[in-house]
Amino acid sequence: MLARAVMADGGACEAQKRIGRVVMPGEALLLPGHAEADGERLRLAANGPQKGRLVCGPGLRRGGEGLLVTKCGLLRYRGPGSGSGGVYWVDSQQRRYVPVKGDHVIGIVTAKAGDIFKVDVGGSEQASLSYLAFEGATKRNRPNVQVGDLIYGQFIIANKDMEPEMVCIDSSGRANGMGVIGQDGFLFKVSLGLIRKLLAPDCEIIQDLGQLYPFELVLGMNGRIWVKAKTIQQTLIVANVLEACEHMTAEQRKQVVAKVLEN
Amino acid sequence: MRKRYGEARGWIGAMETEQKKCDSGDLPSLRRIVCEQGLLSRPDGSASWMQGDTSVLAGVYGPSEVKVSKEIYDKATLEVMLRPKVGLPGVYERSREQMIKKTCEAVVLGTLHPRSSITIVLQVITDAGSLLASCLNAACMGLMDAGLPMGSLFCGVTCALDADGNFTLDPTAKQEKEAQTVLTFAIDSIEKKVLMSSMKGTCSVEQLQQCVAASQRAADTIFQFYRDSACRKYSKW
Amino acid sequence: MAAASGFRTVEPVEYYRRFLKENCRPDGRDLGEFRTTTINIGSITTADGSALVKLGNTTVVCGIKAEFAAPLADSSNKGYIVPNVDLPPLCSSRFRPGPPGEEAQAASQFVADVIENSQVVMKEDLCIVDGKIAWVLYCDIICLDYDGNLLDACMCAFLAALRNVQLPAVTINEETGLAEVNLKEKIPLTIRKEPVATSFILFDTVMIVDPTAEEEDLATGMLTIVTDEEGKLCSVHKPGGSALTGAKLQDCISRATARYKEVKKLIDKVIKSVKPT
Amino acid sequence: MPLDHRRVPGPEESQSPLLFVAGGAEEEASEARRDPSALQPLFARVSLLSQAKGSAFVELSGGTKVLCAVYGPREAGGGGEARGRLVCEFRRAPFASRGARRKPSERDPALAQALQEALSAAVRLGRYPRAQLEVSALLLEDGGSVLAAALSLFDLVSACALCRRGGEWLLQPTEEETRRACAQLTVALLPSLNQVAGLLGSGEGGPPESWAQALRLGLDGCQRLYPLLRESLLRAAKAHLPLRNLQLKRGTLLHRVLQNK
Repeated sequence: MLARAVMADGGACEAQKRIGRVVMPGEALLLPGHAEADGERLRLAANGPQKGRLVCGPGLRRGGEGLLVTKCGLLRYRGPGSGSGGVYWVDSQQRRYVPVKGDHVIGIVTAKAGDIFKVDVGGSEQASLSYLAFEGATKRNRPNVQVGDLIYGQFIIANKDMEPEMVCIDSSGRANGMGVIGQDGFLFKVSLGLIRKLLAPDCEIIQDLGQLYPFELVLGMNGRIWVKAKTIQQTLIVANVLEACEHMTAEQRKQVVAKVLEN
Repeated sequence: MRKRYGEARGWIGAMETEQKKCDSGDLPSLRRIVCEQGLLSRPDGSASWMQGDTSVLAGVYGPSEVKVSKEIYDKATLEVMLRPKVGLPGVYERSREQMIKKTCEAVVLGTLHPRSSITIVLQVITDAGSLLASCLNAACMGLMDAGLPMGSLFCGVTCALDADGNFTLDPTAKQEKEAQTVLTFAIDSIEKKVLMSSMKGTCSVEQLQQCVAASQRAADTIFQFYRDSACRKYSKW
Repeated sequence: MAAASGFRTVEPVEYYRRFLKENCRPDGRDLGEFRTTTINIGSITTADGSALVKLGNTTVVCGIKAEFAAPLADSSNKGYIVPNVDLPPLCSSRFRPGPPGEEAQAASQFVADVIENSQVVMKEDLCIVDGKIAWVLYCDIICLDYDGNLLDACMCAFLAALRNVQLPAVTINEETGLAEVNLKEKIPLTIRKEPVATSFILFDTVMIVDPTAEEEDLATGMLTIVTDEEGKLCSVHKPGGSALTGAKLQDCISRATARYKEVKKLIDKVIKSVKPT
Repeated sequence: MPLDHRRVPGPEESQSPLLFVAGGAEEEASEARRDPSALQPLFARVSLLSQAKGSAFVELSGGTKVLCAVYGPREAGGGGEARGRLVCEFRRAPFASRGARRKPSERDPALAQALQEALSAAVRLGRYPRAQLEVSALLLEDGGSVLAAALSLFDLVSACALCRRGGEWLLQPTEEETRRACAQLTVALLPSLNQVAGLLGSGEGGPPESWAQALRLGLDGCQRLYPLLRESLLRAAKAHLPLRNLQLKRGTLLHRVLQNK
């Protein structure tokens, strides 16, 4: 296996050498030449990191001379780009969602309380959603949202010390695909890692599935997927294949899709 | 067609368990370790841990909603439930729960998830010696699988001393019964310090230090196993 | 003064750290200093043995009642020792009425573990007739005032009460096969070992002995060491918390050995003062 | 009986050795005649627990030892009531009584109830809206007159127990006397107002006049106890003059009583 050479005790080693490999909590990663990085913990999605500053993403925290790993997973890195000094993060197979500002999620409305809806997003606390946070909503023109409805929205407030808050409009007040998700269709849960994989640009899984037949798909960063195809049977097939993708290699997946296509 | 598809899933399912299982082979001085992560679908993280014939199943939930009465404003509320193989948990289980809980609290970065709850449920499947150590290991693997932020890892090591002062690592139930002293430690992965210690029987100070040193060495093997197991889990990802 | 108490309320940890920097504690003690320990034995006449221990404010009473029971089938020559720690709502506002909570249960198990480990009293000594009748010692330890370091106080009260136990003489009536108790003749228990507990709290890497309740709440870990007269360890109980190196552990053991002598002397003195023989 | 999973388990059943005392019968205690209206010497201390808002310890020379603590006022659960709530708990230590050990889970709802009734008359609960005051009493050793001792822990309320034997009533019976008594009566009194706060009687007491006589005797006993308790409180109050505000509700109550006079 790949990690035999590295001491299990996580004796500090250079972050560069560990990219793409499994890192374990407690491991220290050295960052040569990034000594100017401040001790502040920055989120991957933190708006506008200063030029040249390294961002410490999920699963990592600053400490010692570099980064400390807090989650088990694969170390990822995105090189310096426009205005950013590069990003390190840990890709892990987590199932429980923790709200992050800017994430698009699928929530279930659990209660109406005055001017806000309470939405279950799978985190430790229910998110709040104002009835004004829908496209075209005004004090008079309330959106038609019922308890039990599915909501596709985005977090505008998400930090550990505050109740998370969702909206269904973008910064220019447009729905941009967000809002109440229509009737029927099928909602199910997968691991957060799979969602991230599916959301990656030109994801092979989606392309493979696209060969089967047309269907609607909503992916929430909180591990929830909503699918709707022409018939219930088709919906279930898509859902089942997606669920199974969790543990399949690309080869196996192609086989399964081919099998379904045959019929 | 639906039926056919069902078949396909069954085949995928079988393959999955086979691939996910990680096997330590025969490690020097420790019994054979087998661990499988993420085998339960309901909890946020799960692990089954076997060392020798001792087997413990861990399910981890969190960070999830917390009861108002147990809410802590600046950190997560951690709870451990230890279920014996048969019967209801008693005072013994409660005291071990407390030990495991405080060990986990020392490594889990609870301040990152204030006002939430983290629950670890440990179900004893078989007890064939070194149970507390197995529980600790299962809990750590479960926490890792749940992806909860941790400052370091920990592992449990049991050490048995016989009347002549010879020690056995990872003793079986029989060895434990015959031993004069049975010591269990939780060792952290960064500096190999002692996080938890529990003792049955009496021993001298020198013997204690000997056992600490031996456990620290054994911890390396277990941490390497943790890593191999994680590598295997992520290899096909 | 008012500013200091405000500081204490708002930033208890920082307040405490300032003291630690000067190697002392808010109550004026050194890091390695115990609070005044007083022991009073035999104060409860309805029990067969009793002791009241005060460790600073912490007050614990242990009453032992002896009864007859049939030994277990698989250990026919053994009696029973049943220790239970109770933390009633009376001792601190943190405890609610009802059955024992987690802390009380953990303390009960700790005392039970130490009894088992150290063999304070051989259970064989409690047997009256093999397979038929044996003594059960119900050791009920009740905390009256909870101000930290419960385990030390419990162990101390338990040991003192055990030494105070006077069991009535028992003979077996040949004809009826029943036990006959002679209340006039009392026999003390045979105590094999005298385990004494010493508790520490960890404040990151600093070890502090005999914590108050306030200190325990702020601490990042706890450690209890139980030693006997031969300097053997009867328990090294560390339920998680901050990590500890072997060397630090050694320091704690040395402190525990010194404490052993103090407590042993105190108990001996009290026992002697009660029975001037 | 269901197994108790929260305590270290012992054998399933056990008997008190007193049942096996050679000679069978109880030792015949010499019965000293005593003045029926005599009180047992009483030792009382207040504020001895560091954690409680107020606490007291009373010991009767007969052996009875009772410790009592008051916590609160704290926020009461449930709806907001205009009056505060008084929650009383009465526990016996498992080793408190002669004879068989009690199961530790047993509490004494009847005594707690009596305690509560007597105290609610004394505490001005209206002063603590939506709050809960908790009173817990722990009996360490039972030497008779338990309830009375517990009650006398609260400054306003002084209490006396009596027991009837044959035709006459004895004040503050010892445990021995209680066992042989056929009727018992506990009287609690608010001495400054001269009102009875609690009364608990049991057993066959005979004709009403006999009860009336008992009550008189009890009240007399209460009045005689009052100065004793008051003195111990005052002593404590003086010792902790700067702390008087903290000095439990008992301290403030005492104040009010003195003002009432």
